Amino acid sequence: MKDFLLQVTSQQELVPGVFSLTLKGFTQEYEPGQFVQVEVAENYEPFLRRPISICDVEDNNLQLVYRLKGRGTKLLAKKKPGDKVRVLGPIGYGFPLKSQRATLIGGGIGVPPLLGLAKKMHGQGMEVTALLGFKNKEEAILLSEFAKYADLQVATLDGSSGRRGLVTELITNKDDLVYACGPEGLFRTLETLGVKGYYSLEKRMACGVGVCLGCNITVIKDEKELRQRVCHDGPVFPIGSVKWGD
Amino acid sequence: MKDFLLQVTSQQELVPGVFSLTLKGFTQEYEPGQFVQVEVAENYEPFLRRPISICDVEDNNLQLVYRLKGRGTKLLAKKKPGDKVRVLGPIGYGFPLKSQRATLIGGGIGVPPLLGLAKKMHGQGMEVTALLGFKNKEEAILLSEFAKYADLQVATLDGSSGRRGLVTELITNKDDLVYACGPEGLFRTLETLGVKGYYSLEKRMACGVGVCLGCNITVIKDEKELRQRVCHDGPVFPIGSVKWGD
Amino acid sequence: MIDIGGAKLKNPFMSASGCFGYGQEFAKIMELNSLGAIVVKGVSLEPWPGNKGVRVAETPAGMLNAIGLENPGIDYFLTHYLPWLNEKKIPVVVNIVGRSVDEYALVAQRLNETGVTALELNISCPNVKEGGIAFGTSKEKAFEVVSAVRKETSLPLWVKLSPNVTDIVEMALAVEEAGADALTLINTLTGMVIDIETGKPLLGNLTGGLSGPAIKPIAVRMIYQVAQKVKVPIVGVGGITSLDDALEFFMAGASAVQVGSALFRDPLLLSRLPGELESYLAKKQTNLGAIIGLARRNS
Amino acid sequence: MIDIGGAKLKNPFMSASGCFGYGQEFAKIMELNSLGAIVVKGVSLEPWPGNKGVRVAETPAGMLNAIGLENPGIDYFLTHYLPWLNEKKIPVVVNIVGRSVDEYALVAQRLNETGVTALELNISCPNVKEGGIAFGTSKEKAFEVVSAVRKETSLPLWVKLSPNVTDIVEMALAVEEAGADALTLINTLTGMVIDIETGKPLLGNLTGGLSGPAIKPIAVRMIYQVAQKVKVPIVGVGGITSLDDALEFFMAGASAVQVGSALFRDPLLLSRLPGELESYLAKKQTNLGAIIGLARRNS
Ligand SMILES: Cc1cc2nc3c(=O)[nH]c(=O)nc-3n(C[C@H](O)[C@H](O)[C@H](O)COP(=O)(O)OP(=O)(O)OC[C@H]3O[C@@H](n4cnc5c(N)ncnc54)[C@H](O)[C@@H]3O)c2cc1C
Ligand SMILES: Cc1cc2nc3c(=O)[nH]c(=O)nc-3n(C[C@H](O)[C@H](O)[C@H](O)COP(=O)(O)OP(=O)(O)OC[C@H]3O[C@@H](n4cnc5c(N)ncnc54)[C@H](O)[C@@H]3O)c2cc1C
Ligand SMILES: Cc1cc2nc3c(=O)[nH]c(=O)nc-3n(C[C@H](O)[C@H](O)[C@H](O)COP(=O)(O)O)c2cc1C
Ligand SMILES: Cc1cc2nc3c(=O)[nH]c(=O)nc-3n(C[C@H](O)[C@H](O)[C@H](O)COP(=O)(O)O)c2cc1C
Ligand code: FES
Ligand code: FES
Repeated sequence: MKDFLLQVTSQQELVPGVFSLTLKGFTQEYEPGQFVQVEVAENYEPFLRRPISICDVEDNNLQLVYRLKGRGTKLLAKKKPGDKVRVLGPIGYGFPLKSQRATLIGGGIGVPPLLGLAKKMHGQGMEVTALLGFKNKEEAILLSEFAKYADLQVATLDGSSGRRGLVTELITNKDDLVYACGPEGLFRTLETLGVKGYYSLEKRMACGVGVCLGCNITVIKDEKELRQRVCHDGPVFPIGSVKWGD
Repeated sequence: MKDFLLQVTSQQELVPGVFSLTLKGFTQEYEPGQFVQVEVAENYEPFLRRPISICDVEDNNLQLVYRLKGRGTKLLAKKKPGDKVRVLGPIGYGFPLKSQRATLIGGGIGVPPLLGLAKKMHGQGMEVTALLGFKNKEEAILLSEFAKYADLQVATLDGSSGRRGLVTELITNKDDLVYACGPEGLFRTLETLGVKGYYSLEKRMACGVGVCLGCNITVIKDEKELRQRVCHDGPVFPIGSVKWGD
Repeated sequence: MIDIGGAKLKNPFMSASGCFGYGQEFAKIMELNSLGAIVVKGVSLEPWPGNKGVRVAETPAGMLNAIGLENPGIDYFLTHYLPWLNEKKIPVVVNIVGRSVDEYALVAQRLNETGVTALELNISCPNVKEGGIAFGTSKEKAFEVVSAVRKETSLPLWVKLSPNVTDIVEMALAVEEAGADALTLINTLTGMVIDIETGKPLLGNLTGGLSGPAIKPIAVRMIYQVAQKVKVPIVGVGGITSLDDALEFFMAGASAVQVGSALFRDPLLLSRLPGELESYLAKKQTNLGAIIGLARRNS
Repeated sequence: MIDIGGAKLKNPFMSASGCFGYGQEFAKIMELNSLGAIVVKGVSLEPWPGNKGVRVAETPAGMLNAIGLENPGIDYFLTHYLPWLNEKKIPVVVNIVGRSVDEYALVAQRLNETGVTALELNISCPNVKEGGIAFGTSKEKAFEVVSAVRKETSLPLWVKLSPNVTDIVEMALAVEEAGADALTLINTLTGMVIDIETGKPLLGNLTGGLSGPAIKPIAVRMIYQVAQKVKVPIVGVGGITSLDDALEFFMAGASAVQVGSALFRDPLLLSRLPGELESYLAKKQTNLGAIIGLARRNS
C-alpha cells in the first residue's frame, strides 16, 4: 500500500454515466478484488476519499471503472489527461485463487473488479466462466474485454442483451467456485442457492485503511462471530460468512 | 448589478504573481472604481466570493487584474479559456468625474482599477496624469496601457524603473483632483499632503452587496460621523473622509 | 399558506437575520415577493455601533462574523425601512436584540400596530445587567426575557435559540413555556480564527459566530431533537445552500427555513428555492406537510 | 522534548484517538517513530460492539462518525496491541472510555506498570448508571470521574473535553481541580445527516460526532478561552489538516496537537508535520515555546 500521485492518461465514458479512468505510475503489485482510495478534490470539499475497486493494472497503468453517483464521482469524471489524482492502494485482501475452474458473477457496477480477476485466472491457465448481469443493453460494459479471458454469458433484466432475467439464472454449474461482485441482493441469492466462493462487499468508509472502524461488519468464521473491517479484512469475504444488516 | 456566468476568454500572467483575466458577456454599464464579486470555486471551498476591482470593460469583455494572495486567487489563476466563472457586479459607487484635469495615483495592485478610469477620462477629453508606484521594475504592470490615455510617470522603491522612491513623491501639481488606489499608507500620505480627491478602499467582505455589514467603516461627512459600507457606499470615498483603524 | 405560530407565509423560505439587511439591496437583483418573509437584521432600542476591526473571516465551508449587531435602532427602522417594506407587501419578521429584559420588551412594544408579521427574539445577546451571560445560554434568563416580551405583544413571537448550549431541548422547552409561538433554530456557534502572520485573532472582537454549511449537521440534529419535544413549529436555519439541504431541515422537523450566509456566495438562491420545492413536491407527488418531520416518523 | 503533564514527547504531533487504530495499519505506510505519541482508540473494561448500520457520513468540510466506541476491551489491548507498540518504542497514550465511574477507574488501574506514557480520559461517554448524561457535559460528573481515576494512577492524566457544553471553561476548571495533568480539546460536536432519499437519518445511531475542518474555529476558540484560565497544558485537536492549522492551535494556547479525520484524506500528514514545523521555526528564527499562546499574549 502506497499513497500515489498519479497522472491521468485517459478518461472515457463507456456507457452513459459509467467512466473508465486510467492513471499511470501505479507501481505496486495487486490482487484482483483489492481497491484504492481516491482523492477527488484537492481542497476538502468533498472531505473523504472514494473507495473504487481496481479493475485492471497493465504496465503500471491503473484502470478504474466507476459509475456517477454523487459529488465525488462527478468531480472524478471531470479529470482530464494530464491531471494528477491522489490514490492510496492497493487496499485489503483480494479474491483467493483455489481451484482450476471458476465462475465469476458480476452485477452492474460490480462487474469491473472481476475483469482483472478473469485476466489473472486466464493467465494461470484456469477455466473461467463469466456471468455478467445488467439492467439493459445500454448499461452493459466491458463485454469484449471479458470475452478475451472467459467464457462469457450476459443477462439483462429486459432481455435487450443476452438472456432475459437475473444473472444468477445463468448459473449452471453449482459446483464451481464462485467469485461475485454486485449488489447485496445478488449475494443473498447466491447464499440461497448454496454456492461456494467469495463476494466483494461495499460499505460506507471513512479511512479505508482499517483505523476508523467505520466499515465494520459481523462475519461468521468457524461458527464464531467476528468483527471485521470491510476495508482492511475484506472487501472479499467467503460467501455465506456475512451477517447482513449489521 | 447582475449575477453573471461568464466565460473566460483569456488568462495571462502579466508579471510573476499578477494575472489578467478576461471574461466575456459582461453586459452592464459600469463606472471605474466599481468592483465585482467573483466565485472562485463551484463547491463551497472556499466559501466566500472574492472582491476584485473592474480594470476595464471593452465590448462586454470584463478585464480583472489580480495578485495571487491565498487560496481564492490561486484557484482563480487556474481558470482556463472556456471555463465559466460566476461574477456579481458591478458593485458600489465609482470615481466621480468633476474637473477637466486629474491626477491618478496607483500603488501596486491598486493600479488596475485606475486604467478604466484613465481610459474614460481620456475619452471625455480630460487631461490625465497617471503616477504609478511599484516595488521594482519586475512588478510594474499595465504601463503601455496607461500610456495610451495619460501622461504616465512611474516610481519604484529601488529605482529599477522610473524615479526611485514613493509614488507620492511624483506629485507636482497639488491642485489637481486626485484619484487614488493602493495601500492604506498611500492614502494616509495623501491626507498628510492635503490633496483633494478620492481613494478606493479595501476591507474584508462577506456579502459584498451591503447586507451583512461586514465591511463597515466610519466616514466623516459634513462634520458628522456616519457608518458606511465599503462595498455598497464605496469603495470610493473622498480623501480625508475615512476614520482609520475602525 | 404556511402558518408559523400565527404568521402566515406563502412559502417556507425566508432570509436569515443579518444576511439580507432590510431588503433594499437584494431588491435590485431579485423579486422580494418570491420570499415567504424577510427577516430583517437585529434591531435594538438605541442605535448600536457594532464591533471594531475585521468583522468577517472565512472558515472551512463557512465563515465567522463579529458584526456586533450594528443597527440604527428601532426608531430609524420604523421610519426608514419599514414603510418601504410595507409598501412592497412582503411579510416582515423583525429580529429583536437587547442587552436587558427591558430593552427587548420596549422594542417589541414599539412594533405593535406597525403591520409587521412576526417578531423573532435573538436571545444570543449578553445580558449586560446581569454579568454578561447571554440570555440564550441560561434557561431561566431565556424564560424571563420571553415572558416579558410576551406581555407586550400579541404578534406571533418566534424565539431564536443559540446552539452554544449543553442541552438545546431544555432551552426550547423553557421558551415554549414562556409563551413563544415558534422557535428558530439555530443561531451561530462561537468560533475563532487566528491570523498566523500576525499571531493575533483575526476578528476585532476576537471571537465570532460560525455559520454556513459547516454547521448544518449541528442545526439538523438540534431541530430533530427539539421537534420531538415541543408543540410549536420550528423555523430551521444553519448552512442551507440548496433545496436538498432545505429538505433535510424539513424532514428533521422544521416547518419553514431561513437562508443566511449562502446568500453571500449565491445571492439568487432564495429566488430559486420556492420553485424548486414545488417541482420536487410535484415530482414526488407529495406535499410539504408530509415531509415535515418525516425523519422522525421514519426512525 | 515536550512535556505534557508529565508525558515526555519528542515532538508535539500525535494521532487523535479513533483515527489511527492501534498503529498497526499506518505502520505500513509511515514511520510511526515520526510521531510525538500515538493516542489509541478508546479502550473500555469489556469489549464493546459499537453501533449498527451506517457509521460514517460525509458533511461539508467534515464528517460524522457513530462508531459507538467499538473496541476489544482492555485485556485484549494489553495482550494484543500494547506489546507490539512497546516494542516499537513509541510513546502510547491510552484513550479510556467507560459507562460508569468504576469502569473508568478499573481501566486506568489496569494500565499501571504497563509502560504507557499517559492516559487520556474520553468523558464524552454517557453515564449509564445515572440517567445517561455524558460525564463530559456535567461539571460535577466530570469532577467525580476524574477524581476517581486520579486515585488509581500516577501516570500523566489527560482529560479530553466535549465541546457540546455551554461553558467549556467551567468544565476545564472542574477537571483541573479533580487532578488532570493536561486537557485535550476538543472531542466531536453532535450532529445529524438525513438521507433525503430514504427520509431517515443516515447513521444507524441517528446522531454522530462532527469532526474535520468544519469544527476548527470552534476548537481554536475553546482552546483560547481555556488556556487563559487553567495552569495545565492543553492538547489541541479538531480539524487540523496542515501545519498552518496546527500553528493556529499553538498560538491559541495548545502545547501539542492531535490530528484525526484529516488522516482519512491525507494519511501521510502526520509524517510530514514534524519536519514542516522545524523548517517553519528555523525560518522564523523562533521556537515552539514562543509560539504557544502567542495569540493570547498579543490580544
Ligand atoms: C470497496 C469498495 C469498492 C468500490 N468499487 C467501486 C467501483 O469499482 N466502481 C464504482 O462505481 N463504485 C465503487 N464503489 C462505490 C463507490 O465508492 C461509491 O459509488 C462512491 O463512493 C460514491 O461517491 P459519490 O461522492 O459519487 O456519492 P455520494 O453519495 O455523494 O457520496 C457520499 C459519501 O457516501 C459514500 N458512499 C456513497 N455510496 C457508497 C457506496 N456504494 N459504497 C461506499 N461508500 C459510498 C461516499 O464514499 C461518500 O463518503 C466501491 C465501494 C467500496 C466500498
Ligand atoms: C473592493 C475591493 C477591490 C479589490 N480589487 C482587487 C483587485 O483589483 N486586484 C487584486 O489583486 N485584489 C483586489 N482586492 C483584494 C482581493 O479581494 C484579495 O486579495 C482577495 O480577496 C484575496 O483572496 P485569497 O483567497 O487569495 O486570499 P486569502 O487571504 O486566502 O483570503 C481569505 C479571505 O480574506 C479576504 N481577503 C484577503 N485579503 C483581502 C483584501 N486585501 N481585501 C479584501 N478581502 C481580503 C478574502 O476575500 C477571503 O474572504 C480588492 C478588495 C476589495 C475589497
Ligand atoms: C453577517 C451575519 C449577521 C448576522 N446577524 C444576525 C442578527 O442580527 N440576528 C440574528 O438573530 N442572527 C444573525 N445572524 C445569524 C443568522 O441569522 C443565522 O442564524 C446563521 O448565520 C446560520 O445560518 P446560515 O448558516 O444560513 O448563515 C447573522 C449571521 C451572519 C452571517
Ligand atoms: C472515526 C472516529 C473515531 C473516534 N474515536 C474516538 C475515541 O475512541 N475516543 C475519543 O476520545 N475520541 C474519538 N474521536 C474523536 C477524535 O479523537 C477527535 O477528537 C475529533 O475527531 C476531532 O479531531 P479531527 O477533526 O482532527 O478529527 C473519534 C473521531 C473519529 C472521526
Ligand atoms: S473505513 Fe475505516 S476501518 Fe474501514
Ligand atoms: S461586505 Fe457585506 S455589507 Fe459590505
